[in-house]
Amino acid sequence: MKLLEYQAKQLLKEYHIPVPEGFVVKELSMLSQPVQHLGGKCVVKAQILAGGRGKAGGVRLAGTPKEAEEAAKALLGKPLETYQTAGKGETVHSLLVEEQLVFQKEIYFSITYDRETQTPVLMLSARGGVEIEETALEDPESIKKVRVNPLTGIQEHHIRELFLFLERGKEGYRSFTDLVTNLYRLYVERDAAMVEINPLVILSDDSFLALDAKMIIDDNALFRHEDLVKIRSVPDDELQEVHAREKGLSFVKMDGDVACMVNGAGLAMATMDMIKHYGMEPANFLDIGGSSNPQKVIEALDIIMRNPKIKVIFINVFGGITRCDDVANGFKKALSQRPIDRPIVMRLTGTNEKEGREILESIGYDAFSDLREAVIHLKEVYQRSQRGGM
Amino acid sequence: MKLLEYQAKQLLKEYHIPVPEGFVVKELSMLSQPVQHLGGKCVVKAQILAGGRGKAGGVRLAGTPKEAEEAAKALLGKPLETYQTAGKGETVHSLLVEEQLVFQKEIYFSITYDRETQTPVLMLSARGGVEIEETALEDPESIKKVRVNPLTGIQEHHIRELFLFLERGKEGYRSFTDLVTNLYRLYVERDAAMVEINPLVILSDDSFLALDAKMIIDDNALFRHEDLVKIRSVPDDELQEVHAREKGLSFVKMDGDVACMVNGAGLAMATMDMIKHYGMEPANFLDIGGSSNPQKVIEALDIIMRNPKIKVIFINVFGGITRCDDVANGFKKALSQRPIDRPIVMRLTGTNEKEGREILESIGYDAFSDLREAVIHLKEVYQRSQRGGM
Amino acid sequence: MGIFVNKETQVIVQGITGRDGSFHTKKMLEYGTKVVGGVTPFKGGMNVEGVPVFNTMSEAVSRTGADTSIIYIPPAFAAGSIIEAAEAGVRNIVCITEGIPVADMMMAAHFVRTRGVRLFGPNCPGIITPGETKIGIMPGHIFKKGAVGVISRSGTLTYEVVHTLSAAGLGQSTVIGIGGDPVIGTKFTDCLEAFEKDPATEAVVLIGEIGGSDEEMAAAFIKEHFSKPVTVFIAGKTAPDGKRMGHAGAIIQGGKGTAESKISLFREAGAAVVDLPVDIAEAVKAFF
Amino acid sequence: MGIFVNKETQVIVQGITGRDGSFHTKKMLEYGTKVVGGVTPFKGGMNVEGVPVFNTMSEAVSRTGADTSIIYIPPAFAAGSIIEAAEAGVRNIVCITEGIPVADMMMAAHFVRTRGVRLFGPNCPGIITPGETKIGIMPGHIFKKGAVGVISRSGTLTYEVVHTLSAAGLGQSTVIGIGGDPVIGTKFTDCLEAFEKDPATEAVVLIGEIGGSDEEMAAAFIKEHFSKPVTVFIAGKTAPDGKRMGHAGAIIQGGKGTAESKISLFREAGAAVVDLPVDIAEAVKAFF
Repeated sequence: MKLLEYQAKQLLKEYHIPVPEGFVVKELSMLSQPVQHLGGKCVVKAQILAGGRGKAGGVRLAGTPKEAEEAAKALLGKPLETYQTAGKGETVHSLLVEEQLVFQKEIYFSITYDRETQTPVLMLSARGGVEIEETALEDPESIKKVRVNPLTGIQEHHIRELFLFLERGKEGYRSFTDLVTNLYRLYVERDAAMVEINPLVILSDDSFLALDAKMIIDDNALFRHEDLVKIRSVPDDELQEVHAREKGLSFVKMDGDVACMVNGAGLAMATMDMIKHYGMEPANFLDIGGSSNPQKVIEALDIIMRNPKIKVIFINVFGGITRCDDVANGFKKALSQRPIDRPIVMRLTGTNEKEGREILESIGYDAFSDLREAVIHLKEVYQRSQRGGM
Repeated sequence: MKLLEYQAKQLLKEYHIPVPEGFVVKELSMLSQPVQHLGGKCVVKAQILAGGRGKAGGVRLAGTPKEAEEAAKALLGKPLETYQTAGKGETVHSLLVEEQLVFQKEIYFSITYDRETQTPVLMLSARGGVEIEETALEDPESIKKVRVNPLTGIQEHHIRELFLFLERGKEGYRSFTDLVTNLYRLYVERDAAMVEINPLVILSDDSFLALDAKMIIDDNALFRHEDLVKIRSVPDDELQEVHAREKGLSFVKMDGDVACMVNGAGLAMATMDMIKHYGMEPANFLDIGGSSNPQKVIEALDIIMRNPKIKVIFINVFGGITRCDDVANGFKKALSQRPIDRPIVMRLTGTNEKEGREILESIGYDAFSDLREAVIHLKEVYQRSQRGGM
Repeated sequence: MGIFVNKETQVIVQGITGRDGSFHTKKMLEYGTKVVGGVTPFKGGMNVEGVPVFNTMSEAVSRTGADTSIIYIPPAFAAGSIIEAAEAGVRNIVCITEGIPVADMMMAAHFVRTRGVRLFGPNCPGIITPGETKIGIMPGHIFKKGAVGVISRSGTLTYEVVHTLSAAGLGQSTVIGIGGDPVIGTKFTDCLEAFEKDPATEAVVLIGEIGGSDEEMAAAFIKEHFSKPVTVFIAGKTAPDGKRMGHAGAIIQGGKGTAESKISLFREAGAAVVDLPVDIAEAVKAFF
Repeated sequence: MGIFVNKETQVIVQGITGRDGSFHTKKMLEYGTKVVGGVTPFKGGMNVEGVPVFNTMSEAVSRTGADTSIIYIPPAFAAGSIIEAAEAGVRNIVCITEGIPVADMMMAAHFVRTRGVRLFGPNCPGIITPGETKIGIMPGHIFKKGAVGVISRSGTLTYEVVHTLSAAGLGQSTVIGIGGDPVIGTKFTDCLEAFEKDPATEAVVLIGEIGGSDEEMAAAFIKEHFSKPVTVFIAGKTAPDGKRMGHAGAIIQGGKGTAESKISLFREAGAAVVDLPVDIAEAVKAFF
């Protein structure tokens, strides 16, 4: 779960990490007071979840209240398109209006976890305000990584190692230590998968301040962070995925026109790969999971059918825990609730295969046993539908 | 550092651990309001650091305000003698006046650390209100110990194992879990060497409450608990030890009349053992430590001389880090500040022995090189002083 | 033979009275697995499918002498159960649970290693040595005793592959689902090391997917230390950047962990990489 | 020969620019110890007695290839320094610091064990293999190369004993101060195990004291596994119950850990127990 900048900064404040003075503005009418409070000069920042906001004009400096109003008008309620919004733009529902700050230097700092060593990793780069992936390509030497053993937690020498990398003498060390210690505590206590301060700025008194903040909470840990779940906002393009997850399904929309529905993530990926291999394009990833709940099949077909682009539907089930008859029953029920006007190719094998086939036959459907045969047939049906569509 | 009961309970409250409603009373005039608030019935508990208070009459039930006043009068400002106060009694400077509670059952619970496994150990016994050492002797089967790996911290299964030992079904499990979790957090965050809840009582609604509380803070960790240092109280018989520690000395008073002053704890113990072996009784343990500060020698002689009982003084220094000339200089300076009217036997060897001896000679003192010879001479001097004294 | 587990392995089921725990206890017993005990707090004294239930792992282990546990515990408590099992003294832990918080798993994974305990998963189907023991949730009937070792990050895709192997007459020595999470215990390289030493294993099938770098390490290991033929399939060639494909660990991040890069490393290491999972049996057959 | 450390051992001094650190760096160099580097944060680039100073342990280890560190760091930071050293990859850590909080040491002691790193101390004088290397604060001139291994919980008492041993012509193979704290790394039993295997060691002197149960375990170990003659002295026969005798670990608690009980266990185990530390040399001589 991603947090908006102002939400992340609220958490930073709770953990005593310095951030600029700022106000959240959700309506234009709320703007004047904060701007006045900040003395007319301010930064107006569009609050969206997608990255790349700065380059897309989502962060605007205002020297006067009038400029602030213009900036706010240009952003609030409008979609903001960045390189991460996949050509659609994300609507700006709120603004963060902050003081303008003067600083000596900007750097990059983040805490994520490193899959290889299975430890939290602190990452610092002398290049602040630049995407870390870009830095990694252009100037990997400027990045310092320090891994923290999860059994001992963060230690003074981890922080020292990062700070020494900045080559600044001792000035600001206390401030940096406090910031990193508190941020690590936040990372652990709030189950962050990632917290990124970019840029982290060094003020004239050598103290450190988080000028921007990005934060992702581990979805698996949301059960112990009800306060965060309450403030959750979902970007438009992830609504479907989040909705699917609530139903116990794993869904990712793709650009193709061949829908698929599979039990198991690995098999679902492999099924997409086979669709592609046989010259078609998958319309989605969809894993109905390992359990035997017919309702899931109904929900899954429902999600698939929301995509008007799809030409054919491929159902691939290898029964293990999932029982073929449960899938067939769900399918039958789904059809009874809503007719499906696209061709459906099915592959059904494994646990209770026979019972499943019987149910399918009773509603006039057939299924393959062999995956390759099924996909080859899918291809024929697809080509027929293409011709039919032309 | 030991905490008084009411201080420990204040910490328990901060960690959301249920304790009886209570008030601290330091003067008789402060008594009536709390007693009234508690409805006349209350428990009046003498606040001393020594154990064994209950059996010594330091905890009194009062059914009426009058009884409460009588109890308070009998305790406040008076010395309370328990089996731990070595025949002297500890003055009661404050009382804890608490509500009287009805409970189903009392048990014992503590968190200390286990030297052998080097882990915190949770200890529970079905016999509440009884000293754990006594239980350990009489009914070891009634004690359950669970060790917690310091790298992972407390886990639900540790708590479960303790709770199941009570054989109570599931009732009260939530309350017990909260209590143990919070107490463990307190133990870790406040660097407790020991926290003991005896008795821990189970109320009629199956919830757990700390009826009494004992707590010792790790002296080595006091630097990070300034708030606790501020409320420190020292029992009369430990005043000298605490005073010595502040001067960088390790001192323990004993009952004999042969004072000693040694560098190094092991050698100091061995020196006492030798004194005893040769038929004398050591008056103290005194380790001046490993550093070479002449001031320490002055402080050490000062502490020794506070004991009017001593007949002779034995100084035993094996120079390593400690330099013999530093010791001799300190000794010389101490003598110049105050004459010492007891015989002094010295053993000096190791680093800068020659320089040390020269300094001693300049003030008319001599020193042995060999420890055994020194102690044998000490014995002669001691016997002479005995005869002289008779 | 096979690796890690065999017919002597004695198993405790953690969460045995739950829906999944009791169902799979039955299935494992039917397969012949030595399930000697189960644990559900406050249900000690019951029995499930004739298997005694204990309140704690330490009790279960000391009473039964079990050396292995399998965990069907909800995600909020699963990492704690792993630590409990390790403290109780088992040598192997199979964690089926999906959805454990990453922070919990980092702690548990590091802790079991300090004890020298082997963890499989979490978010995995378990481990099976066909004809000997099944410690997991896989459908037992598709497996066949034989000489092919199989390691995979996925569940059903493994069944698919094993099914075609068995159909082609290629039995399996041991099949391990190492799990689809970003933080798991036993990795591909650990399994390869064991397969290398196992005389019953003559060839290995490795089923990887996008995300992480376990396949990259496996490829390096194969290149340097592995002498038996390896057939590889990597799922997720069509997966987009930045999206989790069902498994929490199946995500390409900033262009890292793509199927293409993994495939090319395996090719360099001398493994046979197939384009489709349905081609695996044929590719393996070439080695026999 | 001797155990754990020898003339090849390469040492980093943590806290080298401090008063004690720099003083003992000089003393160790004079003794012949291979001190190859030091660490003091923000003082990297300096040198102390010709030894280069680094900012961090990881830098110091990677630049020098040192396998051992010795710690002169104030108590508030010493446990962190132990963890830093272990993470940097040394094999042995000698911690001189006295007064480290118990909670910090429990964490550090467990952590170094997970890394297979050997810790001596804290609150110890260090370790010396006479004629080869001295990694500690002991006065080097009193030691003499020879066949007696010495292990002790105390500092000056060890010097006292070694002094009489050397005077009696009994040189030492290795002398180890294991530390006077309740939580220490290497224990008596670890040293006995190593002395048993060390051909250069023909007899052992063990100097224990009241408190804890390390002597009890040592006695059991001697009884079961130790073949060389052992001479024992236990300090603290006159110590009262419940009082710490200088060392944080030297405390009799509830009648446990007395000198008498330790002595009787050693006697049972077949060790020669002497009444006075000054009797040790004579007792040891009986074995030669």
